Amino acid sequence: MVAALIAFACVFCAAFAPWVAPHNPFDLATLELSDARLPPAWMEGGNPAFLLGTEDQGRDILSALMYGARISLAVGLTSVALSVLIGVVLGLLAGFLGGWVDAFLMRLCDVMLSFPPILVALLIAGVGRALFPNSQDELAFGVLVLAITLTGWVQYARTVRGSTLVERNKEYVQAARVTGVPPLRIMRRHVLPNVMGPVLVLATIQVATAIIIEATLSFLGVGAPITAPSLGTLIRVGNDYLFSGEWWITVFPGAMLVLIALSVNLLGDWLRDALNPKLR
Amino acid sequence: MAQAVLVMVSVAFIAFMLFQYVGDPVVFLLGQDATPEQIRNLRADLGLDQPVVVQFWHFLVNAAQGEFGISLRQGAKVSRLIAERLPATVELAMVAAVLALLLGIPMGVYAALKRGTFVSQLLMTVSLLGVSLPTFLIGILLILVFAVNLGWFPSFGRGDVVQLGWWSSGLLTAKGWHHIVLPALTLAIFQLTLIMRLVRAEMLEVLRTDYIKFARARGLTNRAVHFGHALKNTLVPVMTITGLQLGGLIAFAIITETVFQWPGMGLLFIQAVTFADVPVMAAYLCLIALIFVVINLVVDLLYFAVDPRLRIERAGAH
Amino acid sequence: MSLLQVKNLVVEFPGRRGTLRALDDVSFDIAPGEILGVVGESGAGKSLTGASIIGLLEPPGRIAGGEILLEGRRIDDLPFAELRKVRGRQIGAIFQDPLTSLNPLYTVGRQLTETIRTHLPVGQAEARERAIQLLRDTGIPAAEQRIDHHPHQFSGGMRQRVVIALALAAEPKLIVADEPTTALDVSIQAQIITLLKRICRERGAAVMLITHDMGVIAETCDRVAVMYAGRVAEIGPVHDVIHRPAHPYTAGLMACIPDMTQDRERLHQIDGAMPRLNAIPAGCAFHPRCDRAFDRCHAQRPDLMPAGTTRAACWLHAGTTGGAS
Amino acid sequence: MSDTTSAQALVRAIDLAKTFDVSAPWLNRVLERRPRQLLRAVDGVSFDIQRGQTLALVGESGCGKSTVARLLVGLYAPTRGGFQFDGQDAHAAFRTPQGRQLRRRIQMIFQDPYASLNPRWRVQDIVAEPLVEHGLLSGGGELRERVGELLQSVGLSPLDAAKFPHQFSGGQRQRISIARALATHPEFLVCDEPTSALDVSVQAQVLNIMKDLQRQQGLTYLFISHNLAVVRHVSDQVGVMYLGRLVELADKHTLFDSPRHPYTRMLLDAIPKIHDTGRARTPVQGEVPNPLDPPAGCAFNPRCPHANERCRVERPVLLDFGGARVACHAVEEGRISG
Amino acid sequence: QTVRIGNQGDALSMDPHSLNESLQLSVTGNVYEGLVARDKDLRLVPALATSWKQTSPTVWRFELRKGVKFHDGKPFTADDVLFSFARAAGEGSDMQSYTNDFKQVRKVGDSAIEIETKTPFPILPDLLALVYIMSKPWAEENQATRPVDRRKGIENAASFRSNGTGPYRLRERQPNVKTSFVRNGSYWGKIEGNVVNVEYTPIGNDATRVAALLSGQVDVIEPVPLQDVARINASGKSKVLQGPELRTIFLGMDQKRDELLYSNVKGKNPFKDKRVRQAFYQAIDINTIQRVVMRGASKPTALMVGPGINGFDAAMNTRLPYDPDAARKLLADAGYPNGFEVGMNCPNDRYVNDGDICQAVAANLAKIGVKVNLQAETKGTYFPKILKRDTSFYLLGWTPGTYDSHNALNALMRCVDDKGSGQFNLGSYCNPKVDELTLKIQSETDKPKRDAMIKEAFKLHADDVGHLPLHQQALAWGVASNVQLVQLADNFMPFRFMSVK
Ligand SMILES: Nc1ncnc2c1ncn2[C@@H]1O[C@H](COP(=O)(O)OP(=O)(O)OP(=O)(O)O)[C@@H](O)[C@H]1O
Ligand SMILES: Nc1ncnc2c1ncn2[C@@H]1O[C@H](COP(=O)(O)OP(=O)(O)OP(=O)(O)O)[C@@H](O)[C@H]1O
Ligand SMILES: [Mg+2]
Ligand SMILES: [Mg+2]
Repeated sequence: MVAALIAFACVFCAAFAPWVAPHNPFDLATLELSDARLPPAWMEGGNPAFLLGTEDQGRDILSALMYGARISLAVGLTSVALSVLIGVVLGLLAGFLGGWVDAFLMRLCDVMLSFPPILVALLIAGVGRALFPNSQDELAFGVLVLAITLTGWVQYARTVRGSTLVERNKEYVQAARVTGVPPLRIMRRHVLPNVMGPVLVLATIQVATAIIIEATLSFLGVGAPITAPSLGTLIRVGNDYLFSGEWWITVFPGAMLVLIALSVNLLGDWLRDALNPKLR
Repeated sequence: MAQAVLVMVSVAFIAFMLFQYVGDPVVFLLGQDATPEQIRNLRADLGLDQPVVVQFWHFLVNAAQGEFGISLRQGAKVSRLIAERLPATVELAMVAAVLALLLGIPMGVYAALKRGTFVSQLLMTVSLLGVSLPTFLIGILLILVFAVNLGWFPSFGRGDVVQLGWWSSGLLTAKGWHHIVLPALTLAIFQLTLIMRLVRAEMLEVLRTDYIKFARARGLTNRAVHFGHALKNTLVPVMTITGLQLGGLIAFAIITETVFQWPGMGLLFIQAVTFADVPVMAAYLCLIALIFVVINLVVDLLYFAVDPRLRIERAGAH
Repeated sequence: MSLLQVKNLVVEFPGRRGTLRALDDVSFDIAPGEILGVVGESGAGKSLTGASIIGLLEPPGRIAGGEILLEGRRIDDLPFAELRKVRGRQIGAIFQDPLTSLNPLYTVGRQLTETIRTHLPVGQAEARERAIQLLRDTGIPAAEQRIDHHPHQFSGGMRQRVVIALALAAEPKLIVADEPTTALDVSIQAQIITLLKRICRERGAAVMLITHDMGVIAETCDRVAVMYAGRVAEIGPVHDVIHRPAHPYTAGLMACIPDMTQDRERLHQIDGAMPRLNAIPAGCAFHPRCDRAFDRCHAQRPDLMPAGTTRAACWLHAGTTGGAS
Repeated sequence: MSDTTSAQALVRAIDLAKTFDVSAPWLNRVLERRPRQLLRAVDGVSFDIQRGQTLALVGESGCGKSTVARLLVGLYAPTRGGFQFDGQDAHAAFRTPQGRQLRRRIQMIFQDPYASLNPRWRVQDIVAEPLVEHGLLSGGGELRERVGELLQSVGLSPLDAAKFPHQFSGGQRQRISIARALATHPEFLVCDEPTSALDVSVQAQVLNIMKDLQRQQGLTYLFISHNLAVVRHVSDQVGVMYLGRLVELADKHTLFDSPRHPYTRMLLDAIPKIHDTGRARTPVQGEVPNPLDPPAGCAFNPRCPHANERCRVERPVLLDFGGARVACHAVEEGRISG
Repeated sequence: QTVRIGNQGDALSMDPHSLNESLQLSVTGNVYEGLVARDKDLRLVPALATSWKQTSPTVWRFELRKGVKFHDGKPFTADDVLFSFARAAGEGSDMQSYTNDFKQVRKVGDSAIEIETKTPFPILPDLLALVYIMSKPWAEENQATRPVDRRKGIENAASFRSNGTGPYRLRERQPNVKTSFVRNGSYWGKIEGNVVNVEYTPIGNDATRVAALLSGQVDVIEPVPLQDVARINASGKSKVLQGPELRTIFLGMDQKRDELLYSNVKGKNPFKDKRVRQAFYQAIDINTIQRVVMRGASKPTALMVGPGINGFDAAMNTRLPYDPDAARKLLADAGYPNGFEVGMNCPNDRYVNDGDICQAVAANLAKIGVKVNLQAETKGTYFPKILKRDTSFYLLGWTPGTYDSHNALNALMRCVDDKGSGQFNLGSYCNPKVDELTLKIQSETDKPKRDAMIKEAFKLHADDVGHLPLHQQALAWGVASNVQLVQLADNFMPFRFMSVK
C-alpha cells in the first residue's frame, strides 16, 4: 500500500512535472554549468536548491527526474499503446479470419521475432534519424516510439490471435453470427473486449520494458536528445559517473524507473480487476 | 525449411533496406586526408554506388553460397569474422540460459508453492527490479562490485580459450569460467526474472488442475505431486517461451558483450553499426534469424519428446 | 459401527466481504460396504462435502466446525503427513472429468504403480503386476499393453475406468465418487456405474456417490442424502426417499424429472432458485420456494428429524415424533 | 410419416452432409507422409419438421447433432445436400442480402448458458443486439421496453436488464438466451442441448418455458439432446443419430414404445429407471468408434448384438417400417421384431 | 616484463599502409619504422634514414641506415624503401596523401634514395615519419605487395602478420580481441624501456576499461574518461598521465548557403554576418567548460592548431573575452535582438566529452537568446552527415597529420573545391587571401618566411571568426604505478619507452 502511494506519487510528479518541478531542466538558458555535479543537498557540498543534486550539465536531478520520467512514460505509454493497437488489430484479423491472412501475419510475426527487439529499435532509430536529419525533439520521440512500437506489437498479435481462436468458437460469438452480425462488428464488439485481459497484463509489463529499451538505445547512442534527457538518458549519463563517486546521477533515475515499473504493474493489476465485470 | 528460408530472406532484405540509412562506411575506411577522388574510387570499388537492389542481389547470391561478402571495415570475409565470434556468444548465451533456468525455475516453483509468504513476495518484488533496470546498468554495477571493489571476478574479456577445430571454447579452462561468470549473470538476470514469473504463473495454473487434485487424493507425497506431476506439466509452456527468449538472450548479448568486452557477435555487430558495415550487419541478422528458426525447431522437437499427446498415434488407440 | 461418520460439519470460505458458510451442520454416516448417494442442486455443497472428507478443501475454504471420523478415528484434524496416508489408502476419490483427472504426461502404468508404491510396501515389478490386474478388473482389454499407454490414447469411458483403478489401487475402504459419469456418454454412463458398483461390492468398499442423476441414484444406492443450500434436507433409504419423499424439496425434485412412462404437458417445477450462500434466508432455507411453508419455517431452522422411514429437515414432520430440537 | 404433409413442412433437410478437413497442416503432411484426413461429421441426413412441431435429435456425443444444428442456422455451409426453409433454399438465401430476413426467422439456443452470453455485456445489450442488428428497433426507450417485455416473457424481471450475465444462475442465463433468440420473432428455433448443463429443477423451468412459448407463438423447434427422458417430454418426432447418420426417425410414441434399431434400444436401455431402484442392468458393451475411422458397413456393427456379415459390409439405408424409418439390416430382414 | 594495454579501439589491420589513422599507425609503428621518426618531443629524428637534405627545391636525398635487419632476418635495402613508397602510393593504400606530391623515388647506390617532388616541398621529411617501410621480398613471398583488396576481401599476410624493422615483433593477432608483441632482440637501435611482452586489448566501454585498470587486469589504459581521473589517482595502484594533445576542437558554421538549412531565419544566413559569429564566440564560456566539463583537462585556444604543430604561435593564442553582454549587443546589431534558432550537429562518441561540450555551448548560447536544437549522435551517422555538409553548425576536431599548420589550413580553412581543398571546411568558410597564402605556404622552403605566412593566414582567419576554436583536449592515460612510459602529444604509444618496475 505504501509502495503504491509512493509509486503513484512518482507518476503524478511525472505527469505534472512543469508545475511541480523546482527547475526546468529542458530550458538550456537556465542551466549554470558551474552547478554541475553537485551532490544531494544533505551531503557535504550539496546545495539546498538542488535537493537530489545535479547532473553533469548543472541540471537539477529532481526536476530532471520529473521531466525525464514524463518523457519516458510518454515514450513507454505511447509506444505500448501503439503496439497494442497494431498487435490487437492484426491478431484479431489473423485469429478471426484464419486462412492465408493468418498464415501471412504469423509469418510476419516470425520475421519480426527473429529480429531481437533492441536490434530493430536500433535500426529503426538509425533509419529514422537518417530520414529526418536534424529533427526536432518531437521527431526524435516519434522515431523512438516507432522503433519500440515495431518491436512490441508482435507479442500482442500472438497473444490476441491465440485468445481470438478460443473466443471465436465460444457460443456467444456464434450467437452473434446466427443473428447475422457482420464479422468485423463481431470482432470489434464481441471478441475484442474479451481478449483484452491478457493484453493488458502484457502491456503493463511492456511499459517498463519499453522504458528500458529507450534507456538502452540511449546507451547505444540513439536515444532521446541529450538536451531533453529521459530517464534512460539520465541513467546512461550517470552510468559514466558510477566509478567517480557521483552515484546520485544514476541511482535516482534508476530508482525512479523501478518505481515506475512498480506502479505501472500495480495499475495493470487494478485495471484488470476494474475491467472484469465479475468483480464489479 | 521453406518457411525458414523465407523468413531469412525477408530478414536479409529488410535488414539491407534499413542499413542504407545507418551511415556511410566509406567515411571510416579512409583516413582524414584522403582525397575526394580516392573516396569516389573506393565507393565504386565496393559497389556502393550501385542501386540498393543490385547490392542486395549480390548479397543474396553470395549468401546462397554460404558467403556473406566482405566486411567493409575489416576487409575480411564476413563468414570468417562471424565464425570467429560465434563460439563466444553461443557459450555466453548458453551459460546464461542454464543459469537462468537453474535459478529461475526453482525460484518460480518456490514462489508458486509458498504463495503469499514473505519470501515469495520478496522474490516477486525483487524480480521486478530485474526487469526494470537496464542491462548495461546491471553489468556496470556487477563490475563495480565484483571486479573493482571485491576483485573476485575479472571485468572483461574471455580469459583463456582452447581451440577445438574452429571452435574456441572458454569453458575448458578455469580462467575461462572465471571470466564468464559476470557477463553470464548480467545476461541471465532479465531472463531469470521472466522465467521465474512464468514458472510461477504456470505452476499456479497447473496446481489448480484436476489431475493435481486427483494426485493428492491418491495420497501421493507432496514431493511427488509438486515435482513429479506439477513441475513437469509446467515446463511444457515454459519451454516455448524459453526458446523464444534464447533468441532474446543473443540479442541482449549485444549490450552485455559491449559492457564486458566479450569478443562475441554482439560486439562485432555493434562495431559494425558504428562503422556502417552493412555486410556484417546483414549477416549477423541472418544468423540471428537462423538461430531463431533452429531454436523454434528444437523447441518443437522437445515438445514432442515431453508431451506424449503430440506424438503420432500408432497402433490405433481408439 | 459405521465406517464414516460426519458430524455437524461446517465449511467456511473467509473472504473480503465476510465469511461464506458453504456447508452448515452436515451430518451423516456410511456403513462399511454401503453406497450412499448424494443429490441436490448445483451449488448445494455436494462436492464440498466430498472434498472435506478427503481433506482436499481448496484454500481459503476450511472446516470451521464438526468432525469427520473414519472407523471411529478423527481425520479432519490430522497433520498433513498423517492425512496423506489416509488419502488413497483409506479413502479413494473419483472426480467428474476423467480426461483432466489424469496427468497427460505420464503413462497410466506409471501413475498406477506410483500410487500403489506410495501406500503399499511392494517392489516395482509387483506394483506393475497389481496395476495390470487392476486394469483387468476394471474391464480394460489387453491390459498388459494398455498399461504403457498415455491417457490421451484412451477413450473417455476407458479413462474413467483407469481413474477408478487408480482410486482402488491401494484398496481403500471408502470411495468418494464426485459425479463420475457426468462427462460421459449416455451409453458409457451405465457401464461405468455398473462397474463401480460391482467392483466396490467385490472389494467391500463403501461408496459415497455424488450425482445429479436421480436415475443413477435409484439404481445404485442403498441410501441417499438430498442436499439443499449447504445442508442435508433429507436422508434415508433410497426407495423411500424416491417414492415417499418427506421433504417438500425432495418431492419437488422428484417431480421435476421428466418421466419415461407417462406424458405430461408441463413438468412440475420448483419456482425460484436456490439462494446464494451469502443470502440464505432465516429459518428453513427452502421456505421461499416451498408451497407448504408456514410460520415456523420462516423463523426457525429445522434440523434433521425422523420422518417416516427417512429423516428430513422439515417442520412438517415436527409433529410426527413430537419433538423439535 | 406421410409424404403428403411434407410438402408444407417448414423445415426440410435434404441429404445434408458436412465433411471437415482435419488434416495436419500441409507442410507436416508432406513431411510425415500422412494423407489428408476427412471427418464426415454429418453424412446424408434428411428430415422434415412441420410448423409448430418439435423434432428431437438424440445420439451419443460426437455423432453430429450439433453439426446438423449449425448447418440449419447457417454457421456451416453444407458439403452436400441442402436445407429448405419455408420452401426456399436457405443456404442460397443466407448468401444474399435477403439472407438477413431469413436469419431473423431462424434462431438458436446454445448448450452452455455460461459461454453463450458475452460476459462483458449487460443483459439489455445482449437481448437488444438482434433487434438493433436487424434494424427492427432503434430508439433507446422503445428498445428498453421491448427488452423488458422479452425478459418478462421468459419469466425474468425487466430490472434484470441492467445486470451482467454472471449475476444470474444457469437457468436464468438460459432464459436470457431464449429471450435473445425470441427477440426477432423467429419461427424456427434450433436448440442445441439447451438443458444439458442445467439441474433437473432448473431444467424443468426451462423446458416449461419452451413449451409455453411454442404453444403461444407456434414456434417450430429442432431440439437436440441425449437425455431421452427430456426428449420424450418435448418432442413430436425423434431422430436417432449414430456417427453422422440418422439410424431411426419416428414419431415419439412409436419410437419410445417400440424402438427398432438396436442402437435405439440400447439407448433406451441405458436410461436409469428411477422407479426400479436397485435393478441391475447389463449395458451394451463397446465404445463409440472413432469418427475419423468409422467401421465399414453399418457403423454400429461392432457394438451390435445382431450384427452379421452383411452388417459389416453393407451400409443400411433408412427404410419405412410401419410409421418408423429405420436404417438396419436386421430390422429389414426381420431378425429383430418391432 | 609484460605490459597489458587496454585501448578504446583496435588497429584494424597490421598492414601499415591500409589506413591513415593515428591508432593504427601508433600500433603498427612499434613493428614498422619509417625513414624518419619522432622523438619524445615530436621532433624529427633519424630512423631508417640516418640523414637527409634537400638537394634542390624539389629533390630530397635520404641516406639509409646500414646493417638493419627485418624481423625475418632479411637485410634492409634501398629496394625495400622504393617498394614501400610504391606500395603506399598504390591502389588500396590509404597513405596516398603522403605520397601524392612525389614525382619519382630513385635509388642512389645501395644505401641512399632520392625523392623528387612535383613542386618545392619544404616539409617532406615530416610526412615520411608515418610511411612505414616493409620488406620487399617478404611482401612478394606472402602475396602482400598491395594493401588489402577490399573488393575481394582478400586479406593478405600483412593484415595479420608483419615483418618490420621496429623494436617489437608481432607475436599473435586476434583482431578486436588481443594482439601481443614481443621485444625484438636484434633491434638496430637502443630500446629505452625494459618491456619484453606487450598485450594489447581493445576495451570499448569506458567504465569497463577503467574497471580493468582498477582491478589490475591491465596496466595501461587509453583514454581515461575525465570523470574517473580522480578515482584512478586515488586508488593508489595506478595514476593518470595527462598531457596536451595536438587535436584542436572547434565549432564550424555554414557560411555559404544563402539560407540556413536548420534555422528559423528565412531568406538569409545569419552566419554570413561576422557579428553573429563573433557573438557566438564571445557567448561561449570556455573557461567554465574547461573547468567543469573537461575537469581542467583541456587548453582553451584561439588558434586552429595547437602547440607542437609547425606554425603554432603562442603569442597569437589569445581568445576574445567571454562576454555575453557584448555578444547580445553584437547579435542585436546584426539584426537579431531576440536571437534565433539554429540546428547544431555534434558527435557523442568521438572526442573527449564531445556531447557535453555541445550541450554546454548550447546552454551558453541560450543565454544570449539563440535557441540551439542540438542533435548529438554517434560518429557512425554524424560524419557521413556533416561531410555531406548537411549541417548549419557543428563540432569537429582536427589533428594535422603532418604536424604542420599547412595541413590544417588546407583542410579546414581553404575555399572548398572538388579537388580536396577545404575538404573538412564543412561550413565553406572562404577568404581568397587565406587561400592564396595557403598555396604559397605549401611550397615555401624558407622556414621563417613560411612561418610568417602561416601567422598571417591564421590572423586573417581569426579576424574573420571563420571558426570558433574551443580547446585542445588533453590526453589522459591510466597507468599502473609500476609502469613508466612516455606520453606523446600525438597520442602515439611507443612500447620502446615503456618500463616495468
Ligand atoms: N473457493 C470457493 N470460494 C467461495 N465459495 C466456494 C468456493 N468453492 C465452492 N464454493 C461455494 O460452495 C458451494 C458448494 O459448492 P459445491 O462445489 O460443493 O457444489 P456442488 O453441490 O458440488 O455443485 P455442482 O453440482 O455444481 O458440482 C457453492 O455455492 C460454491 O459457490
Ligand atoms: N469445426 C469442426 N472441425 C472439425 N471437426 C469438427 C468440427 N465440429 C465438429 N467436428 C467433429 O464432428 C463430429 C460431430 O460433432 P458434433 O459437435 O456435431 O457432435 P455432437 O453430436 O453435437 O456431440 P456432443 O453431444 O458432444 O455435442 C465430431 O467428431 C467432432 O469432433
Ligand atoms: Mg460438484
Ligand atoms: Mg453438440
